[in-house]
Amino acid sequence: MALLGILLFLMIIGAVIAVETRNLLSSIVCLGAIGFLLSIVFLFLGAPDLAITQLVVEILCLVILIRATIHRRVETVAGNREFVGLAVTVVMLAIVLMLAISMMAGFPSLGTSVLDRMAQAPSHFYLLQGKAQTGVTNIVTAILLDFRAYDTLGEATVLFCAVMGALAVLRRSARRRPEEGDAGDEGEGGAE
Amino acid sequence: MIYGLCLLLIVVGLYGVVTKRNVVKIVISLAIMEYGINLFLVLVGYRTHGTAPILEEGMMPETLVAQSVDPLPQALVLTSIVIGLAVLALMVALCVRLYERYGTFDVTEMKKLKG
Amino acid sequence: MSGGTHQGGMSLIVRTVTRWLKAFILLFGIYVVLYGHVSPGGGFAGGVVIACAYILLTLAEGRERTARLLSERLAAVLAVAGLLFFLGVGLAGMVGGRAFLDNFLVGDSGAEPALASGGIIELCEIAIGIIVSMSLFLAFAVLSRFRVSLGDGDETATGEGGAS
Amino acid sequence: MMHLVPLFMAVPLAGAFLAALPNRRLPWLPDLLGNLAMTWLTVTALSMVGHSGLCAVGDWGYLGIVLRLDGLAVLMLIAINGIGLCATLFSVSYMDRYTARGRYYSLFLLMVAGMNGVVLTGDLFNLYVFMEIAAIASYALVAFGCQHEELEAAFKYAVLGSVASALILIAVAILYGLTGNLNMTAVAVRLAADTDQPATLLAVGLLLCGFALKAALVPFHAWLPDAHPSAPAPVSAMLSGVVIKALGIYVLCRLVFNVFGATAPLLLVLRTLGTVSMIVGVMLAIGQWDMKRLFAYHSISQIGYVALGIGLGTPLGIAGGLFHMVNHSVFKSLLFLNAGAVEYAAGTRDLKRLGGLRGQMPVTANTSLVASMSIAGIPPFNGFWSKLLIVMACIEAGQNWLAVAAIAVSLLTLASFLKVQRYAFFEAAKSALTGVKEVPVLMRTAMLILAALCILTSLAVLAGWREPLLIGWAADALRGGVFGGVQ
Repeated sequence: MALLGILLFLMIIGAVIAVETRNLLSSIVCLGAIGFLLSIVFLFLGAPDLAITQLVVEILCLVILIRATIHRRVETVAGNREFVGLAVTVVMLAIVLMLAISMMAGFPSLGTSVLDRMAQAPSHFYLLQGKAQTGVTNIVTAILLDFRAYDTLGEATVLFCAVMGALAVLRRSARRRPEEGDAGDEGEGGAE
Repeated sequence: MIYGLCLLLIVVGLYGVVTKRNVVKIVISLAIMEYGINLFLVLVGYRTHGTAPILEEGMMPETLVAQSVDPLPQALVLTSIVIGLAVLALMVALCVRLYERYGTFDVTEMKKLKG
Repeated sequence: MSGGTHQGGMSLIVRTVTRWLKAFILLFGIYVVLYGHVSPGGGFAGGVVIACAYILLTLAEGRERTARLLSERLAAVLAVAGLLFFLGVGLAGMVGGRAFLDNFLVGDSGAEPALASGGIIELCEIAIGIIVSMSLFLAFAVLSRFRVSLGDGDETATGEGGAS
Repeated sequence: MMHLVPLFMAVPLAGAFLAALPNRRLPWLPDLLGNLAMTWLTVTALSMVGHSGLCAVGDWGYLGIVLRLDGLAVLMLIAINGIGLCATLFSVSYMDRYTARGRYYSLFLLMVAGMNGVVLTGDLFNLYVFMEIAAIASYALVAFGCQHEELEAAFKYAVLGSVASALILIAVAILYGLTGNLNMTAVAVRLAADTDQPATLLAVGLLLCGFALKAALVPFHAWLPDAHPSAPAPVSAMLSGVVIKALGIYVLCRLVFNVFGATAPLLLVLRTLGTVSMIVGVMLAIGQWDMKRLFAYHSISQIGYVALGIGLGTPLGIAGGLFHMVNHSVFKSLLFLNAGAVEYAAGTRDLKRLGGLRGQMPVTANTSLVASMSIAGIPPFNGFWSKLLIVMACIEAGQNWLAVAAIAVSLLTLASFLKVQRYAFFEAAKSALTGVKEVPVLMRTAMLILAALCILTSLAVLAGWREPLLIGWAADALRGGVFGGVQ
């Protein structure tokens, strides 16, 4: 548990640096460090599937972000707002955080999962019957692609949707010139 | 305690989203928030000294129930990681296009919108 | 379009290493996709690994050469085919009054886990691997292409990639 | 009928995937796919009237994901797909202005699939996933024109939308930790058994903030006036007409009534948010000169009416709120299509540069008049009846001040729309606009259908003024409480 705390602490430090540093590239590298630490944390928490996925996704995130920022003016010009606004924001967020933590007091403590508390929870069924019902031994895969396959279809669609969106946003010319358009399009139409 | 730190991570991301004036910084802050939330979900499913929810060779399902961590949050996080990646890709595309239009990543220099 | 040093790819060493590495990365990605049901991994992780292989290729060899192996058009068609296949598997479950996304192929429950023991799971796993890898490759390709089409007017480009 | 329910997601998804295929030879194919899919969806949604039940995806029952169809879901499905059909009809000609038609229809259908998924799902995490599909598609559609403002608005929308999604996901995680379930009914049962848990309150707060952001209720409305006007007109019509409802108000109601139970403090919060949005939205709208921007501010205000009505918690209030939600979908999408038609024909939507379009664009002018009178609450049109129901409900519940506020806001709305009518359609024609012609036939058809609906939906009160046609059934789903409507 102490190890987990230390890793989390490192992640928070990384997050603060990533948010506050003036150089965009260092910020991206810090994000990569946080993602890598998160991957290790997942490994400790008994989630090797997540550790692998987090790791490869992290690499891809870095590649995309670096590709987007490299050769562009990356220095952060206006880092922050004026001091008063910033102070107010920080205080507000601190209050929200304190409130949230105090409300989490009644939340089941870490380490007592749903499996320990509720005999009726679906997770019990997944672990007990997962292999018999779906034929796979990795229960996470069984949930992902059988019990909750509908979510996974949605997830693949989200990815496709974002890529379609990126293609749409990055197309070379978004609007047709008026003269290429069809009838009913004369005048100064379309020219913005 | 651990939950508190995890929430702190999310709030740091939120802080970045609210205060930063650089579009890429905002995207990075959102990604940090996303990480915090993924971690939170996995923590919810964690069990002290839990093992991975994978049935080893010759293992009875009952043993798995007794010692494994909760597999459902992991499946959810897997979905959430991919959604996070998708949002990031789209937002980076928006950033790049914004840069092409304005020659900068700085929000304060983008003032075409009124109000 | 084919302008200058930075579109042709990176140095000879990087390109040679990539040529050897890409097959292994691809193989590893395919392994992760196929064996997700018995070990950690699965369609998503494997798909990202496969996408990374092609992205590495693009970074090292340049866009034109990668396009010979995998054009954006082909990637889009494959991604859509994967999605339609997934959806089709889901709809096929409905045939005969069963539920959407029903695992209608699930095998003998007592058998030892083999490649095909999960019924539709394995099929969907492969479909997801294709969807994820192709979509992400497409996203990356379009991002890097957009940079080229800009002509880098206001930038003082010094060469390609952070590595050089 | 229940076995058809997954097709509400599968059909638009299939259409979206096919429309996204690279194709140069058949430029009309995306149009066809989009309209066919929306027609099928509309017809099927209408045929769902009277049916309710559960549909387990993957046949796992409560262990997997359950889709639930009840009165409210059917009402929303009809609204989403009907408006969607009008928007795709309108798009056929309107999208000539833009390139990448295939991607447009693909994103449009994905947005529809996402909303249908949100409306039908009975599972908290699945709700999040489909909400993300709809949200991501709408971010991209807002940026579809790739102009400065559009990209900027889309970015702002995407940032705030992602923050909202993040808050919602934390809340889902907390609820899962507390109850061990993701199924809404199971969560509701668990929560009812275990009250006084502060963590539940945290989850409720996060969900309220998240969905209020998606619904653009007032302290959370900053993105809407930028995002809605920036999109292409049919998309604006969808965004203002159904997206803020399906992703915002609908889920808010569903969770408040069917999961957490409509407690007095929750209803008070909903009511307050609604009243504030109603007043602030209309105040901000008055000074606008950009047609679409003005309409967007009115969306905030009208959503406020819906939240107010439902937040009263009384049968009459809920019926009024839901009725207004449907009516608002119809007239607001019509208004946005009108603005699109004006922009298409005249090249601008700045009220100061428009004028005298009545003669040149009779269909647009007349349909816009109908829509304006509906939104302002002039008697024969649908907006009047729903606002009347809400005002009556306020008085019935003893909230006289809220009734006064609702009437005052309605008057301000009227003033604001008189301005639109006068500057855009009535005043003397500007010389720059002499060449303007009426828009193509499909765009006119879409506007005429919606204008007819403005009158037809007002006939719904004939079925029973306290609970207009279908609305009573939908309200039952909410009033059914924790186990809402479907067993």
